[in-house]
Amino acid sequence: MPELATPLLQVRDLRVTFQGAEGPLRAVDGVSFDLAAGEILGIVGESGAGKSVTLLSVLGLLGHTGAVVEGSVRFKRRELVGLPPRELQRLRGGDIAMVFQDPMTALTPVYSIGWQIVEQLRAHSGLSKAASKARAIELLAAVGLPNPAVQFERFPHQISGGMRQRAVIAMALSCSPAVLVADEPTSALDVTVQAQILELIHRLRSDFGSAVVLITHDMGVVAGLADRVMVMYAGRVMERGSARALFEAAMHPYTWGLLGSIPPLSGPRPRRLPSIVGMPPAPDAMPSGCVFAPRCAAADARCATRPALPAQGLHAAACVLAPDERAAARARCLQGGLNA
Amino acid sequence: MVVQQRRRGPLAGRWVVLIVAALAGDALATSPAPNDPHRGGTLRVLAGSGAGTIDPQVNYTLQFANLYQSVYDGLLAYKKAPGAEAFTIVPDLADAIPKPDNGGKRYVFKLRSGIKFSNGREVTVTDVAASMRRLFKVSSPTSGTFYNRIVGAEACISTPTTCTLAGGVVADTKAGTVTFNLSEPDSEFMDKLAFPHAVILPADAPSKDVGVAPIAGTGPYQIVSYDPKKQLKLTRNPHFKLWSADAQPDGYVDEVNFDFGLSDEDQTTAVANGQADWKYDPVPADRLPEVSQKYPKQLHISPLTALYYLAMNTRLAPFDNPKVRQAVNLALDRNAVVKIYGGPRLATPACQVLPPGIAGHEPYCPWTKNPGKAWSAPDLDRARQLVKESGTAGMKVTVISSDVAVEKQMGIYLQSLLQDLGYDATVKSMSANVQFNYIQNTQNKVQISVTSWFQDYPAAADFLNVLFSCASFREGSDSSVNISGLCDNGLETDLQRALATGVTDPNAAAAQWAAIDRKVTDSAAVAVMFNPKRLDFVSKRLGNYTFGAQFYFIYAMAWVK
Amino acid sequence: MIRPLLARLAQMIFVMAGISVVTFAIFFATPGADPSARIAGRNASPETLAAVRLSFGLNRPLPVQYGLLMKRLFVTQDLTSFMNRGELVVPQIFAATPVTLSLVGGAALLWVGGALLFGVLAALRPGRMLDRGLMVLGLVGISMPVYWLGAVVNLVTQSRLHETWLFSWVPPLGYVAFADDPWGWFKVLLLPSFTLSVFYIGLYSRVLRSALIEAHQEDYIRTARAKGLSERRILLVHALRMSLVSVVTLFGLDFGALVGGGALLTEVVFGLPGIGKLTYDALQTLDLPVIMATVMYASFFVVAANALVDMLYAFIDPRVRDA
Amino acid sequence: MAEAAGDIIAAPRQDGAPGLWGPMLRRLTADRGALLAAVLLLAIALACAAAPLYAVHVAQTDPFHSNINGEITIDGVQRPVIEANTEGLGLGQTPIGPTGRAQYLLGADSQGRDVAARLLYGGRASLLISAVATLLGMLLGGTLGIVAGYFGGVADAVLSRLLDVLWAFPVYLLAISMSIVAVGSGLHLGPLVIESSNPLLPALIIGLVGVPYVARPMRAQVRALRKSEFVLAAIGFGVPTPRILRVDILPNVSGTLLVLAPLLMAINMLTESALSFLSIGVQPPAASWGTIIQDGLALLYTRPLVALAPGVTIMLTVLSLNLLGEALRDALDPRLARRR
Repeated sequence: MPELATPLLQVRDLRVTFQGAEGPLRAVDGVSFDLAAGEILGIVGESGAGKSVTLLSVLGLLGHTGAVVEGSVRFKRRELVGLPPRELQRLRGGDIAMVFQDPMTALTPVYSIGWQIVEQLRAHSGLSKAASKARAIELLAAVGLPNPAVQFERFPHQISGGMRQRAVIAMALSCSPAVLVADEPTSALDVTVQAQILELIHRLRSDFGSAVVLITHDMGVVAGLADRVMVMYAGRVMERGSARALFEAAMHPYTWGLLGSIPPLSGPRPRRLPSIVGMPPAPDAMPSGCVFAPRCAAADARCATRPALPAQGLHAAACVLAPDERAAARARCLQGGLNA
Repeated sequence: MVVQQRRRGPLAGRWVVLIVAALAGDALATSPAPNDPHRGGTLRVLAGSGAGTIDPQVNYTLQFANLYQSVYDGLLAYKKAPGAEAFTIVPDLADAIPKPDNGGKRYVFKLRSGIKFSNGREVTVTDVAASMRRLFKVSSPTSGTFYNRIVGAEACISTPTTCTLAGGVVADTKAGTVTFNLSEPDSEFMDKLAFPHAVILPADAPSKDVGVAPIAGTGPYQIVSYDPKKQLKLTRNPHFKLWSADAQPDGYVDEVNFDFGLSDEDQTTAVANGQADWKYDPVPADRLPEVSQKYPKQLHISPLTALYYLAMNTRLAPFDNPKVRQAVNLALDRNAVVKIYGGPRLATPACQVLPPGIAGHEPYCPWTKNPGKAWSAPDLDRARQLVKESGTAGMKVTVISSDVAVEKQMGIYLQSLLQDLGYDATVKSMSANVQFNYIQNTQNKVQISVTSWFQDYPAAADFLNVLFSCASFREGSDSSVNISGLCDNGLETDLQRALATGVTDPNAAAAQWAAIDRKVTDSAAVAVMFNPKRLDFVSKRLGNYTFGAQFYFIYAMAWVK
Repeated sequence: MIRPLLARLAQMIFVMAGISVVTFAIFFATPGADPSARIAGRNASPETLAAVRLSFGLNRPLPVQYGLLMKRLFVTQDLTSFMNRGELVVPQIFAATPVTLSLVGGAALLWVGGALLFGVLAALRPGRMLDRGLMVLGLVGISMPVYWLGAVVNLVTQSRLHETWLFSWVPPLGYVAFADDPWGWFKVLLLPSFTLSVFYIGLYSRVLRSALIEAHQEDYIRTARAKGLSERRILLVHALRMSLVSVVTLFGLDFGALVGGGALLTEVVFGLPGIGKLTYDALQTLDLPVIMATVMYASFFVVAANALVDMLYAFIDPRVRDA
Repeated sequence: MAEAAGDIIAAPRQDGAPGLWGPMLRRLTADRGALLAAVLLLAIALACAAAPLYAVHVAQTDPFHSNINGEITIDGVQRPVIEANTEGLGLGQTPIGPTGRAQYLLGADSQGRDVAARLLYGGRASLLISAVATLLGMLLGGTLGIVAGYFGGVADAVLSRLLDVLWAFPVYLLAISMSIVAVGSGLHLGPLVIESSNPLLPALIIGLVGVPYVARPMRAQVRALRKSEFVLAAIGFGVPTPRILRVDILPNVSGTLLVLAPLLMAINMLTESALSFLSIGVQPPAASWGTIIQDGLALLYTRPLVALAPGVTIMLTVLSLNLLGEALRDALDPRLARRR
């Protein structure tokens, strides 16, 4: 994945604040990352880490919640933050598409699947009715739906969850977007269908050449699919790097914790699965220094000030531990932190 | 809904009071030529609701008598002319008014030929005889009081279904004449033949109350449809040919719609806006100032001989006790009810039955503070004393009034008055379409009701005899005009005596009628309230407004073009 | 598609039967004065009482009486009113039906149109001035007695402002049949229909507004936004179509209240000779046969309308079509 | 959005307020509209309660006694209550208009009675009858709803069928049918005889007619509760039914009942005024807002205030009842009793 070509999406110091009952709540606190063309970026973290809000704010999909988005988001060198809504709206669905978690409620129940795909096509491409219909049927075939012409007329409640997610993906890709954001696309599906969808997303990159941002809390999904991974916790990026680097040489205690909680496929069955003690901090009770410090077995005085995430370098983590301290710290975390 | 129910009645030549209506732009009684520029258009008349059955020999209301004048004809008729001229009797279907012979007991009428009913059949003498028999078969309300002197009438009154009137009414088809034989002379028989109950109908008209199905008539208009809650429609009678402009002039308008269902308020507004041409029910008192300022030229006031009164059921507690009836008479504030009706220009307080202007009327008022010739003020203390003496305080009393605006208000006032006298009083207002029948029927046990009376023909008898004779009281029947149920032998003999002297010596009869008037007033069977005047509010476009004292607003003679 | 239709038809028939039994019970079986006196009403002469007892079979067991009444009402249609001397009742109802239908139809149109307009306008920017204003207006709309509003409308259009150009077109109160003069018919019905619909415009704009706002929180709206559709299109095509589904079910029930209640009062105030006015006139004279007939026919009409609306609902919501 | 929602509003905060009523009361008092409505309602109720005081001391008239020939002195000038018209043809009488003084504040009606005093007396009747009817409706409707919802099976089938019939029956026609029978000859329930002039009669009828408005939402909610785990658990433990009803069902349902009360009262007010307008509700000499409007119609074009004043008071009362109901519902739970 060539680092040099100007990245498709450049996010620098993105901050999203909501107006809570008792005052402003910072859901995304200084997130920066890049996305190159054709690349699959996995964003992983516990629920409530701000993964979805980050992407939703990029697309201006936060609705009327009165959220304030600061920082810079450049898409093909065009600044999106502060773009007039009409411009952003033209972008959505055309250049950046998004697929959501639950296929059961993602489609409008009273319109047929084909009709909804045609709607997106005509909103962006201005194709004639017949041409959009043909294109839609092509797309349905491309995502692996049996006899797509029939599916075209079907209503959402008439097909299974898996097929519905395929239809949603077909709809998202209808205008061959540069970026496809998939927000937990498989969480609501059962395992067998999950694999098919993931395999589909993997194939998309070659068939449609679109970059994919895959948001999930399932490390297994990320391991199998993502080129690069970004770990988020309490609205901040803890660590980023290639999938391989992360799984083999994770630098951040939180990543260690996440990796530790994956049940091993081989070797002895652990009596109790290791888990990270405690709960992520509530948005209005953010600790001052490193947000993970309260739950980090390797925490010490240095964590009082917020560690910065180094901008350069493929693999980096927002943690004060020097490379040499990591091995001991990791052992302590896995042993101490886990069964305390 | 509001419909005003009143008995109607003409006024004899002997009428004294100034006749000329102050404002009536009266026109000569003319009949429109075929090409008359005013001919055509539709007259729209408003009324609260229908007035019960459409059967001319059964219906006994002023509202429909006013309607029948241009739809049906009798042997004789009242002249269709403005003011008092309307009281002269003129030949209608008969070609002349015959002189009575056989000691005033026989009249022979020659029938005009060539007159057709609206169903196309020609009028014959058999129709005349059949109509007179039908009058008894449908037990017309006045069969017992007006036509009981026809030979054979008594048998017809007792068994209506088999009525033949043999010897009483003899039709001679060859000569085209009809002979009436009376059991005893009747100086007012001519009036009675000109009365709507004596109109001539086709012989094959059903011999029972037709309800809402119109019967063919001979006048310039025919009744096309009648729904007591929606509309009564008249159109021109295709077979009508003018035979006497005095008796039955042709009409100007092509169609007359009596539209029902609007409240008094909305009717007044409709006429004011020109959306309707005439309003049958009285204009509510609160609208009079506005109307009299804005549309003075569209208002016509005409004097009448009539009365508004409270009928008290002398056979039902608490009004079976004379003291209670006297208390009501004394407590009644006649100025208040005059105000409700529209003020002193439209009504004058009264205590006695005979209205001024009728032979035998001598001013008399016992039911007032310092009794004398005229009413001055109510005497509440004496009234309460009488109620205490009667021992009926606290009893439940229900007042029945129609839902005509003015009558409804009188009902509410009366309820409040009875409450003051110590009774547990309530008021029930009901559609005027049925109120008049309801208060007459003894089955409904009506204790006290608000009603009115316009005489049928110009004589004291039409007030005192018709309202208070035993013949006018029928147990459990809708046609029992003697509403208070007063049937007193002494009074009966006085009435018969006055009727008899009336034939020979009118002046002596007048004195006797005055005495009867005082006797009835003293019995307090009714509480007379006031003598009303008639106010007509017409639209701007309506021309040739003619008020005949006999049939009131003669709609046939009005034009809208 | 057929199965739900049949089920709905069966339910309709059941409810109609239920209503006829309830009505029969009220008029014939309510303890108190002997029903024949009640039915003969004001005109209680002995012969009339006997005639009533005979024709309604009051001496026979209740089910027989019920059967007789149903026959007279629907089969032979010879139910007569004793107040108006044997006037046939059912023909009056058929004569009055077009008036009520026109009034109710006009009101329904204004009601749906008004509710859509105000509901959507309010939901465009929730919480803003327009939204709050419309919602308060809606609340006022549902708080006014319809006959009082009718009186006020009459006061303004017939009297106070009748001369102004705004209301000079207002025709006299009363009814003009469509066959005679369509333009006159329209003019006569405009204000009464408006008066009758105000309550329902108020009610339904509020219901539609909250349905729209709720719909906006659904996932498919977020998908629509992600598809890059304009806010207006999302509101009108997606949110509104979905909200209509939930609103239509309420429409059926309130249509009943409109015909059975509101229309009656409006007809009385505007002098329209519909079924409502017929009931009102009968009330004035306690003419029971007429009231029995109007209550039965009006209720059947409402139940049928309900069933119709439910079937319309199946047409609007594909999910129900396959159920 | 699920994950994003999780992000924003972390675990719901417990502020220690007890059970259901604490937060609801706080939200209710915060809602300005509800406060205004409550105050207005209270003011109207108090004013009507004080009707006799007003009649005796302020208006100095008996509002039920015809006063056609009455006189009043304004600024020393003796004026008749029902004034004769002197201009033009000198025809007609018009009741005195609003004097703005203690006596005849809103003017007189056709009988010369004080409209303001009658308005207050009418209010007593209207409010009383509607309140009794609402109570009856809540009791009857509530029990019907709970029994049908909880017991299911035959009871539910029968009751819900009955409700279907009552619900489909146009409300006014049902009320008219019952009223006409009652007004005609009073109600003879065995020994108990209620004459037609007794105000309890319209209250009974309006209450009965209002039953479906309560029974249907109650039945729906109780059926849902019946299926919920904690009720099933209670039944599982063999807890006797009455106790379950009292402890588990009633408290949960009391919220709905509370919301329904003002909404039902609003509907009953309108029904009462309609029946009185049709002269089959409150019977004269008693008066209610509906009958006063009926009186007012006879003076509509000259003294419109006689009809307008009661109409406005009905509207204000019903408006505040509706406001109160809606505020209660929003304070309790936006999802509740969406019916009206």
